Amino acid sequence: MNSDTINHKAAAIRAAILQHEADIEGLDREIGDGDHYINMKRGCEAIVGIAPELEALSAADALNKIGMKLLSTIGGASGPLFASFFMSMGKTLKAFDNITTKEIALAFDAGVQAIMQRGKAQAGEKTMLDVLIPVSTTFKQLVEQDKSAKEIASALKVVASEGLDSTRNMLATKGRASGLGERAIGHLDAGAKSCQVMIHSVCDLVLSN
Amino acid sequence: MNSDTINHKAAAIRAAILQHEADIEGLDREIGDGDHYINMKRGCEAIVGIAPELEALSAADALNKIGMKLLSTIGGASGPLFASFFMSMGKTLKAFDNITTKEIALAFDAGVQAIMQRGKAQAGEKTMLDVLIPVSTTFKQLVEQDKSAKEIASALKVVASEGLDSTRNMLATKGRASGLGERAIGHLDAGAKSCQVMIHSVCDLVLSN
Amino acid sequence: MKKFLNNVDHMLVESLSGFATAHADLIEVQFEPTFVIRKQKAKNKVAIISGGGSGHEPLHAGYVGKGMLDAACPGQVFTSPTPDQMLAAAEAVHADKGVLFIVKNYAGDVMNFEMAAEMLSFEHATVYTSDDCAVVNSTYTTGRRGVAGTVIVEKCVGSLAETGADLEACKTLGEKINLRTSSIGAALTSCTVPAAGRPTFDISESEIEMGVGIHGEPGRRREKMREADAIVSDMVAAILHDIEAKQLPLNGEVLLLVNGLGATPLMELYLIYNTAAKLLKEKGFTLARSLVGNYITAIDMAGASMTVCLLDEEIKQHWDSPVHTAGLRWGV
Amino acid sequence: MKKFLNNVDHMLVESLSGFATAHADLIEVQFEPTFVIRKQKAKNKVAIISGGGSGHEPLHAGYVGKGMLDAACPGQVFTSPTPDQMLAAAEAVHADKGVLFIVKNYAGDVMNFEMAAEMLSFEHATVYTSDDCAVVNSTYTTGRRGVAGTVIVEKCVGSLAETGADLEACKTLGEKINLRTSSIGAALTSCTVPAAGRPTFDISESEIEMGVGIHGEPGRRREKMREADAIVSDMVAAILHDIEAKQLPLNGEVLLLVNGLGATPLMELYLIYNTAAKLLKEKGFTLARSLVGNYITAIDMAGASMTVCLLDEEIKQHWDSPVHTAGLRWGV
Ligand SMILES: Nc1ncnc2c1ncn2[C@@H]1O[C@H](COP(=O)(O)OP(=O)(O)O)[C@@H](O)[C@H]1O
Ligand SMILES: Nc1ncnc2c1ncn2[C@@H]1O[C@H](COP(=O)(O)OP(=O)(O)O)[C@@H](O)[C@H]1O
Ligand SMILES: [Mg+2]
Ligand SMILES: [Mg+2]
Ligand SMILES: [Mg+2]
Ligand SMILES: [Mg+2]
Repeated sequence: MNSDTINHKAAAIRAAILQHEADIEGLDREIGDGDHYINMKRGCEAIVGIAPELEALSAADALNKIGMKLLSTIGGASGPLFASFFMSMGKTLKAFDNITTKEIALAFDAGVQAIMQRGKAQAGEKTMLDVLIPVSTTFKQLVEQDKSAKEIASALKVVASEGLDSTRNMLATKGRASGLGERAIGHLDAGAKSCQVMIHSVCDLVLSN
Repeated sequence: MNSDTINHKAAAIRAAILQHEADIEGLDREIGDGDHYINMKRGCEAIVGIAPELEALSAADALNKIGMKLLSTIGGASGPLFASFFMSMGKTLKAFDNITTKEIALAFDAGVQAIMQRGKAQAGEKTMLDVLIPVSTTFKQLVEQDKSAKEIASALKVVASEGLDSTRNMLATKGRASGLGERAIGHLDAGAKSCQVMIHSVCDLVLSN
Repeated sequence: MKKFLNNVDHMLVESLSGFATAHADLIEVQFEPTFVIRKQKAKNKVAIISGGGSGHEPLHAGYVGKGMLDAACPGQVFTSPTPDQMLAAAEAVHADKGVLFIVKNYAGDVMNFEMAAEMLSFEHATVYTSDDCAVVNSTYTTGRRGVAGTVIVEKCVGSLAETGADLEACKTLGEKINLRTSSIGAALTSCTVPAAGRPTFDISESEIEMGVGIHGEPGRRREKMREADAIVSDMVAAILHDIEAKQLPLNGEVLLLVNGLGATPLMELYLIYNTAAKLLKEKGFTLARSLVGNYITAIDMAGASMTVCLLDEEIKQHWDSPVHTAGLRWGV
Repeated sequence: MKKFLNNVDHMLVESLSGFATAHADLIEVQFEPTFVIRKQKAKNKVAIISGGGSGHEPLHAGYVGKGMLDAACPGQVFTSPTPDQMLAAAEAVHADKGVLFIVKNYAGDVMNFEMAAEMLSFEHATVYTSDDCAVVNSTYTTGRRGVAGTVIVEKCVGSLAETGADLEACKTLGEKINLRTSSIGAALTSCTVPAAGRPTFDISESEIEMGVGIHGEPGRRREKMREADAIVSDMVAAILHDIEAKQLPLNGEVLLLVNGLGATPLMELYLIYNTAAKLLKEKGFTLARSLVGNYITAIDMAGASMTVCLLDEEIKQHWDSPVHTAGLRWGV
């Protein structure tokens, strides 16, 4: 992984988020406050906007820079969470000279841990973590099993979608929807949807190589 | 005319106004501020409410009392105008011992003059006067011609309706609609409609005797 | 229609009772007839009394208090008060220097205050406000309507009266301010008169009413909805045109009041203010005083009005002087 | 959606620029990052900084000024500000006695202020407001939301800081007031987030959202629309229940704040106040202080919130002390 492929992925993520505007926006309107899509969009635009700067950096530094940029761009609940994710990924990768799928899996896991810490949340609370935690777990397992990048990408897409679907029948105990009690049941979580969309778009890049 | 028949007429007028709620309310919404029906209703209820007090009075005093009651009840543009009408009618009748149709026509005319003075308005300005002035003119003429009460009532109903219709294509130069310029054209005046409804209801009483 | 409401017929009394309780330190409300007076009756000054239909809150009851009105007479919603209210209010607050009525120029208000004035036994005078330049003044109309400029007139005349100035001086200042003040309104939605139960006019998502008054009367024109800057620029142009027509100077210090009509967020009002202030500065005016918020409303209308008052030292002094009312407060 | 708006992306900057011009005597607005500070930097006091998503105006920028906030950090509409804003604001206003953040308890606000605090080099503390009793506090939720009680906390803590009190004392007062304050909101309509372009939720003519927050999040329950007294009585009951649950006294002096959520006429707010005040008096409370109007809004939502703060001498003193901001002003 290098900063070139990172920019490539950022562009793909941005396109995917814009494409899912209606879904993402609608979900945060249903049980949130309706700004999640616009927050994601603002974040994506900012990252695509610093592509030239990122090019000059190592993958680790680029990810850290992305985290810092998101921190000062998104705001809301998702801002510090995604920022923590990328900053932690960057920090983890910094320790490695050679970055293979295995190191990426480790860094991804560190990112997810950072989100859990920042948001004081676990799996099962109807948040983005219900996509990210199972994806991270599967990612690590498949890397252990020496699966190919394409096999991993295919599998993670399935896990991400299952994680998203799992939020439907959860009570929300974190985030804005936690004020709703039973009324949150039956709705997917908006942040989980964004994560599923982003993971799908990155996996699709891998699959199309 | 005595205060008994006045109460009788007031009750009829109230019923007629309530029956034409939609028309009257709608017209003031179109080119006014939407309160004319509720103003008329409030006025009518107040007069019906003082029926016992009115019974003790002469026709002249009862009409004056009605005017004063309307003055402190209706408000808006129509309040002082109808108040002036009845107070002036009462004052005019006070001079007569015997009240026949002729005296009523004179008093009605004095009432209309009082409205013109209070509102500084003429015929043709898209107001209640476009019903009241022609009605008063015809009323006086028919009395001169010694027509019967029923003949007069029939004729005045026609004149009142014609007067109302005439407001449709007028520019408003008095009252709230005067701010509208050309936009007032095509709409009937709300106050003219109330007057037409009231005149019809009183004439119908005469006709059904 | 969805409103916090028990019974349309009791709405006014219930709301005024709440107003009385919330501001018991400041004002007193009387019923039958209805009027609002200062808690501490002022002495030895011209009594300033205003009034008009309800639905424009905080105007007028919200402006009763030290430095502004002595009394306000609230009518039914959008219906001018009746003369007995003005008479009772005058009786309660007159303080041996006469009574000045401040009346927005609407047929109903004019006639009811006129009849009150005719019956009044104290020395009295009336200032009519007519700042709405959407309505062209001509001998063929009732004339321009009084809108947000009324707040400026009430504030400054109230201040002058507090100094012990006489009736004539108060009237003169009121008329001067009225002359130097121009307003125009734009509505995005209609208001809903509670007793009517539905919007006064229909308007689509792609239209606005330009030159609207404060009663949901249709405005001068139905126009296409445009971006804020285009609307604001038309509003400023109408005001500049009016200032020119009155042969008043197109420069100097102004007070810019951007007023919400009831349902417009402050964020939008400040956005309007931003553009209006820029245009006025470009034209050569100095933005010396500002007021942004809901000061004279049309129940629940989404819309805004813009008012420009050409200041001079006297107006500025009376605008700045202490005022303590429910709706405007500074210096106390 | 119909709003006075040029381009959704520029709305905030344009509106804040208007705010800056209109209140140039009082505040200064900085961009990149965005924050609002007093014109006259205060000396030798704890710097009080708040912030949150925009769309709640006058909160928070409207409360920057003498006697209240030193700085406010406005985020995008309904989106908490980012840590760089808080850091820049703190840098601009710290005055050697530390920085106190006042933060409404929402995941986004909490995390962004937390990250700012972690990066801050000055002594600092944070008060979280969580007065909304519609959300039951439990270990299984993010906890109660901060709503209109935040205005009372900002006013009183701002006043205490002005006396030169230290960081600890300011934080203690803020937490005391937050504990003694309960709020609940009811919405008649949804708001429309400009960037979304349509109402956040659908609601029919015969329904209300009870226990709604200030972001158009759905409330605790969808209920049948009823007469105002029935709604108000439920709201008061929720607040009394909360006071009881907190084992605070069901008597004594209170401040009653009836707050409009953006599109509710003052007339309705006073009507709500009237009934709420009666019910509280019947229960044994004394209505010692009142505030009625739009103080923390949800863009253009029709609805209202009710807040009761149990007063004591300290809170009362700091509530009454002079304040000079765009949104609250007295004693100056
Ligand atoms: N404590 C938390 N831990 C993990 N994710 C969270 C937490 N709180 C909120 N989220 C995620 O953030 C999403 C909302 O983000 P966004 O709408 O951008 O911010 P906000 O809720 O402040 O409006 C939720 O859908 C949820 O997935
Ligand atoms: N100057 C006037 N002379 C005669 N009639 C008038 C005048 N001004 C208004 N009106 C009448 O009053 C009616 C409006 O009455 P109403 O709606 O009760 O009062 P307002 O216009 O104050 O809301 C108009 O339809 C018109 O007929
Ligand atoms: Mg959100
Ligand atoms: Mg009318
Ligand atoms: Mg009217
Ligand atoms: Mg948000």
